[in-house]
Amino acid sequence: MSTRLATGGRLLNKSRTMGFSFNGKQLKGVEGDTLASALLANDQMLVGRSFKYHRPRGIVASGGEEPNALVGLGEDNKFEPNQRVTTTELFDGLTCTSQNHWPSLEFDVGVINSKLFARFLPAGFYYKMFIHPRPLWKHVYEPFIRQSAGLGKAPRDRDQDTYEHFYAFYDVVVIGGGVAGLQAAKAAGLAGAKVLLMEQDPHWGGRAPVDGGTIDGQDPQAFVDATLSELESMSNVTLRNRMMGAGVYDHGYVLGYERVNDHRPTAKGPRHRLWRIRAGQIITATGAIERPLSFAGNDIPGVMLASAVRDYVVNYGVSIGDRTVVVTNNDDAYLTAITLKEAGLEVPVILDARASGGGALADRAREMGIRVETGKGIASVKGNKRVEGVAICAQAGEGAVLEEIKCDAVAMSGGWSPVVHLWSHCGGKLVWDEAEAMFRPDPEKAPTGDTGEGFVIAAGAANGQFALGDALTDAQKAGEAAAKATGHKGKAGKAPAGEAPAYAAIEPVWMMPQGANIKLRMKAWLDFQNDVKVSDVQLAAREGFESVEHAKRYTTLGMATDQGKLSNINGLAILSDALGQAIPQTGTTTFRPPYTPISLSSIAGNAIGDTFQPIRKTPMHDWHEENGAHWEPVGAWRRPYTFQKPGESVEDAVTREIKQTRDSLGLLDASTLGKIIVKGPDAGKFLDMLYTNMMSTLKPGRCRYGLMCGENGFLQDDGVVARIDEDTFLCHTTTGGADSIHAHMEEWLQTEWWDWKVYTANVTEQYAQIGVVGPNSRKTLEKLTDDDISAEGLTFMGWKDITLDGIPARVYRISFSGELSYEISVPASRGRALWDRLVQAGEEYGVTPYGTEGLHVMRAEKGFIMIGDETDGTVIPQDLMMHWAISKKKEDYLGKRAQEREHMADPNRWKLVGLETTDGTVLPDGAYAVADGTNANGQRNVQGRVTSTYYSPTLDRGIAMGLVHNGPDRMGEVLDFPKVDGTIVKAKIVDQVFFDKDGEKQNV
Amino acid sequence: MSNAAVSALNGATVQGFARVEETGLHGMITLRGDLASAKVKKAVKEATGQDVPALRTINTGDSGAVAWMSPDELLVMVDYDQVDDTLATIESTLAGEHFLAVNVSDARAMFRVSGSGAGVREALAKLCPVDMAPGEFEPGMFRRTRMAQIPAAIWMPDAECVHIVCFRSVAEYTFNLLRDAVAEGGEVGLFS
Amino acid sequence: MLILDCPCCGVRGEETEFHSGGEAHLKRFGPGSSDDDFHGYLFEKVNPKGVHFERWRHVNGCGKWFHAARCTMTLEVFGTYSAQTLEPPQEIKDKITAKRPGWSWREFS
Amino acid sequence: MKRYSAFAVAREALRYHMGWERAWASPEPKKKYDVIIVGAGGHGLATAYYLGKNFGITNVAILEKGWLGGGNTGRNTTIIRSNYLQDPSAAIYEKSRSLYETLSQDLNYNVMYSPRGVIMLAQTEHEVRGYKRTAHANALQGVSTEFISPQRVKEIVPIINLDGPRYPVLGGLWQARAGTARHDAVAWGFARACSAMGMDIIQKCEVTGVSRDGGKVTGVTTNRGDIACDKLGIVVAGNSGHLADMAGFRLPIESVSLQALVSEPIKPCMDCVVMANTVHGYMSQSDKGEMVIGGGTDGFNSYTQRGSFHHIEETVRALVETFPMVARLKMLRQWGGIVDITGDRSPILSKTPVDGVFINSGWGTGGFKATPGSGWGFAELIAKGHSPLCDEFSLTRFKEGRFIDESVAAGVAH
Repeated sequence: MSTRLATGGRLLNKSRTMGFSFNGKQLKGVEGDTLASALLANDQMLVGRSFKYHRPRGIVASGGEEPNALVGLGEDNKFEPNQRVTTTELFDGLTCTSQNHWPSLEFDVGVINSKLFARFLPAGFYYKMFIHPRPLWKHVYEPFIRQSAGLGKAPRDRDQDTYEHFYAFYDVVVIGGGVAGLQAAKAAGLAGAKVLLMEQDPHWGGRAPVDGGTIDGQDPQAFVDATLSELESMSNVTLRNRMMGAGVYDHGYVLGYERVNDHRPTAKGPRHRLWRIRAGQIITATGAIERPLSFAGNDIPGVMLASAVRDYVVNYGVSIGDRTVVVTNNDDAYLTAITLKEAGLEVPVILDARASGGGALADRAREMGIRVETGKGIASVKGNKRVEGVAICAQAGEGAVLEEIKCDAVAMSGGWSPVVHLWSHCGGKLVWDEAEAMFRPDPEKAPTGDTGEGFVIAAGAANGQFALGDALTDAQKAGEAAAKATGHKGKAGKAPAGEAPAYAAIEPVWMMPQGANIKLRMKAWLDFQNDVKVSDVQLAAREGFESVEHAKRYTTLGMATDQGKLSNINGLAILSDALGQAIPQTGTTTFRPPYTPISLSSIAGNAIGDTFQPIRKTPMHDWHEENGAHWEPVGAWRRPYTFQKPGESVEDAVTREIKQTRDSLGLLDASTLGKIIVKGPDAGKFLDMLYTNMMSTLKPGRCRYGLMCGENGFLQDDGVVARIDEDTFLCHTTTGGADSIHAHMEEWLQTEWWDWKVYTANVTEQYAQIGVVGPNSRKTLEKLTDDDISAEGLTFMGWKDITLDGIPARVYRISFSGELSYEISVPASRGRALWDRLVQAGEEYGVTPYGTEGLHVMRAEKGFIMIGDETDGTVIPQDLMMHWAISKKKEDYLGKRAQEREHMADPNRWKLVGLETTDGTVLPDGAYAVADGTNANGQRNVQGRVTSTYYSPTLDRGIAMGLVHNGPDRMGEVLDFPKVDGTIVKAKIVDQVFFDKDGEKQNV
Repeated sequence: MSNAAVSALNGATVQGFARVEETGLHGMITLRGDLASAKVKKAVKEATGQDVPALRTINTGDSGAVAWMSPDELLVMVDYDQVDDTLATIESTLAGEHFLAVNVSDARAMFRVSGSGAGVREALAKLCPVDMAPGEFEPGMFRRTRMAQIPAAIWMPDAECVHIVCFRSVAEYTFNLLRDAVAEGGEVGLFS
Repeated sequence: MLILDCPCCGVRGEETEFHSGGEAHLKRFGPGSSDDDFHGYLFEKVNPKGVHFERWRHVNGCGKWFHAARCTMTLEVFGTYSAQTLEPPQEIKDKITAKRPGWSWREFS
Repeated sequence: MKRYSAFAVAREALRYHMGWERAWASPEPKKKYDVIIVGAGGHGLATAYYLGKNFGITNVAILEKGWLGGGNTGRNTTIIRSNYLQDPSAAIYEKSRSLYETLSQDLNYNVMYSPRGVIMLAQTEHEVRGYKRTAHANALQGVSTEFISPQRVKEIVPIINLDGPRYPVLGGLWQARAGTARHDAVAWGFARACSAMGMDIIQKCEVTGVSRDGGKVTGVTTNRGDIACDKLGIVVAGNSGHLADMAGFRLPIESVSLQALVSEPIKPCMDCVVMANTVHGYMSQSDKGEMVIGGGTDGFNSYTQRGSFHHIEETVRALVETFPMVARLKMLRQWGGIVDITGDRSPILSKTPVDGVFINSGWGTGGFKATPGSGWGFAELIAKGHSPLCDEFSLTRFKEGRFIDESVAAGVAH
């Protein structure tokens, strides 16, 4: 059983115990524990179930590479599925539950997948089964598969924690706070570079303090402490722990995932902070990960990476078992045996697959009285939910059992793989190192940045430099190179001397024993979480899934939450062997960010709730809010759709607003309309190119409605242009168009007609704009001003600067409703004041503020088009019968050439008409008019469609506009508009102006 | 019922590890023209008492400030009730030139984040992709950039304070961003 | 996540300050031009694998348009320059030649 | 070809699965083929499959520079729907969807077509009108969709947040028979079937040139020698411009990087696909339990299969707002693929200026759903010179101003 030792635990503060619960069981750990070490200290080795076969799963690793030990952490709005116990710091009151089993962790029904059906469920079985009968896939098979897959429970509540981003800029970013990272940061810092050193764990120093050796004659911990304090004293160096280098992106962009409060969930401040760092050079000192060995039963709880076994003893004072069999193909695992022995634990045997055996450490082990068997391996592991023993065999053979040894733990080491993820994210290439049996970064093929030069340097074990001394020298070199590359040439000092026992050469062992028969291969796990075994990869190869990507996708090897940190190399070695080709020929799958999973919340940052997206508000927004506004999002703006009175339906409110406006007086907040000043000697010429009609002839003091097209010919925007003086125009755009049209103008001025003398300014928000509309609009305004705005004093399509109750205002006499109407423009900061004044002044006329829907209906009653309704990006002004707004005199305007193209010049296009249902009802939104027959694809032919359709309170009937094939030539014809349910609505083609055809209402 | 001018948030404030306040109405004029021309220099001088600022800088004084917006654009800042006179001055000085001067006082909202130098730098570094480190961003500089999801301009009148100008319609969004950025417990401890 | 140097205001900004405007050095064809010329102007893209010339606007900054010479395979930026020109500056063309000998893009090389 | 079935699996199990044959052969290229398809992605393989199945043309080679299905086929978010507005789009996507219904049986390969339904959320009045218009169009196009109420949306997607502070959900366009499929399986299933018909799938074979005699294609040069053909079909999303360049014509196409991401797997919590176009996010849950999330495209041309991080941020932001429960999930993996964007964002299935060369490209961000339909139509185009499914998607439409613009309904993303 695993337990807490009396001695050891360099990272612990044993004086502070912490209570936590696992599956409801109350347990105790101490400060400094990870959840993993605390669970092991309580003999909780079994922590989960595998993905496919629901096999019992125990902790195999001590870091971010852990594939098995995932739990549901916390409760309610703090619940987080798939939390890795090896990287979860223990805190007082932590609660967690194991995953992917039913009814319980100890007894999981799903395990029958393994017991009975495992051999019937090889890699890719689901591609070959469940094909017939067809409906069963969706309704029976898939639900079953989905239910048994999926690991952690889905959270239910909204996250209550906060998150944020942070932008930082450094010459050199060092990722990994082991001795190599520390040395690299020191070198770069001394040379004068601005350095950030980040470490994902709470503590610094990485493996060195566990693995031993000496640095400049001292214990590695001493070097770590000394270097840390030195770095802390350097003003140009920033140290950050609990921060993982999550991803490396183009042009030196690095994501730093800082887990600010995961270890103290009640503290103030953000839970995670996502650093978006721009680095001149990046040093990946991310260390290496130990590989498992592939022998039968290597997935049984109690089988663990040798280095992890060592970590738990040294860092956390936890023993995995009393009797630990060590199995290896390299010298490193001997350290584990020695450490265990020194801790007073039994190591019945070290199985060294190498015939030649190990080096200095092996001798040391023997001296300590540990039995060492060379050329031997494990045929199979005994036990089910916990290791009970191992059967030994010759590595060279097929697995004939030589001896069985009782043990409760197995420490395995298949060699080490440099952590090359961050090197590879942005295109760094790898080389296969035959001697060390590993892929390591190819220094010739580093990822390149905006200058075309490499911007990532791997250092230490991450660069394949495993020996302590080599790692430190390599790190020094990396630090100097990074500093130099960022223009810092100061003295970088020199690397300290690292001393550690020399290792004998590793011998690659991809399968144990080498000739393992199929029964053993079907029990030799590669991917512990996804249940991918040696036999599965071999099957994939046999079936022609020869590309490493095919094999990965077919078997799901490396697609689990650990992204194959333990399984990938073993898997592609097995694949290469099956294909009879060298490993580098097979190559690796692509490494993608993040290095280990990061919370979606940290990516969203603080863009949540009222900071999710900006909401633009007009100066009158609060009044609308207080007066029953039913809001409609328009672009980033909020505009009142209508103002509901208590007990009033939305439809009734709209009807009331329209009636009241047409009968007497309405107010519209038109502040969101775009307002762009265009000034200069060439302003007229410029606007003539922008608009389809002639603007240069407009007289100062007058307004003109205009249309704008893109180079594609399609109608883009419309609005009223006012000429302020000889060389100044004010262009009104649609609400949505304000920014895009201003950008459109600047684009043409800057990139095509840069010699034209024109300046523009977007003054949309400088003004609050209020539409005063209806028969009593003039009377109302006259109460507030002495200026002459009479029929003669301010004629239709004219504008004038006046004073309204002391507020300087510009009045445009224009109408989008057909009523006598004025648009008043005042400084935004006076908008609310004027609005209040108008509401007050209009009281005697029963003034009614109205919203966007009233606006839309009234313009439709008058047959005015609306950008976005009558237009949809495929409509040209000619379709809308607006030839009057297309200048014949002009040689050119944006879109003119496009409109000459065959299809657009075709006389037989769908054109704008009015539509009246024969029974007075309202035509459904977006309905199409059908024609006889079907097209080549069997689709019903159509001859038109509804573009706007409303109930008209003024006419008390449905009115609509639409685009109909040759519509204007077919007045009076009745068309069929099928509803979605197939029933037909009949509508007659009529003139699009439904109300006050002669425009008498505004002509007063 | 007064009809006095009101700024977007009417001087709202919030206190975290730094203080955020909307600073009310300010006179602002967008001036576009040939920044190298003697007449523009003269106009700016007469309007604000300042010289035309160098690339991405701001010149400040008692009678006004002027910031470099783009190669052909300046932002002239004076007291809110001064703006019409200032505009008139500019118009008359530049009479006959090709230029554009327009009052944008009401189209903008202005914020002030103050506290420790480290605090205000950190708050802004949470929102803008700009190096806010001492030495990289200093008083006198003027930077237009992205603040979360909106465009904004920032500068430091002194080492303990940052000013932010954004569009009036998004004043509330900006305020909320800054509220979150200065929330207690969010100190990064980088620039201190 | 690109970094670009805005030649108009000197900011070395990250991509999110900028807006990409597609292919640069387009020659506008208006009324009277042939269908092929107009089609080429509006639709046919070089879309090269390698050296590319494109338009950018410093939208969250000085608001100016400029041109960039960039490699679409490596995202290397050879240089940025004024939008008020009909062809890339010689020094940028030389720089590209040094790094991508034999390059050509439309009529430029 | 040995048939796949539960019985076959059981039979093989007793032999420890040693008896399975190769899913597809890997032959050496012949000197000449009737038709060469460049690109062994889903569309290319489907084209070959229907050339054989519908027109008996089996002397076909499919050339792939990498590994089959390794392009966008293996990188997309596996959404299948046909609720398109414009007739030509609705026709080819619905043809495709209907082929998916029976594809597992046709190919004797379980592609896991899961008609779990797709909702496109309407979050503005403009979107409401746009989707109602689409529903009307679909009814006449034989595509079964309906516009549903917010309450109905909530019933179908319990985890959705109907009234986010920013955009309320005003309804949705619901296509019940839309859904997802296993993307790799689609490529593998077609490949296995093509191989069984005697077609040559040649991987790691990169086309380096297109040989012509006057205006007519005669073959291709590759890193594995010259191969002659009568007809050449180019189906190389992400490299279309490059191949067209070799063949001597230019396309109205720009190549950009499109990103996607998946979360860690969780137990089933969402049994349909939701697309929220106003806030730019869409999400579904894979059979493995991962939340599959589609991101945005870069604004600039790129041939790197990476993208800029702020698009991931924008998408995740939208989904955390729309589905608050995902907040504490973690991003497991993000990736990018290169997509071809045309002048009207609709595909090109067309003859080309070079006699005998046909191009299938420009699927933008929405190609996977079209895989079988695209193959069906493109095969007909190659075999007969025209196809009702393809005719509207001709290269010449841009010159004529005859756009097929889908964004008009409500800025619908694919």
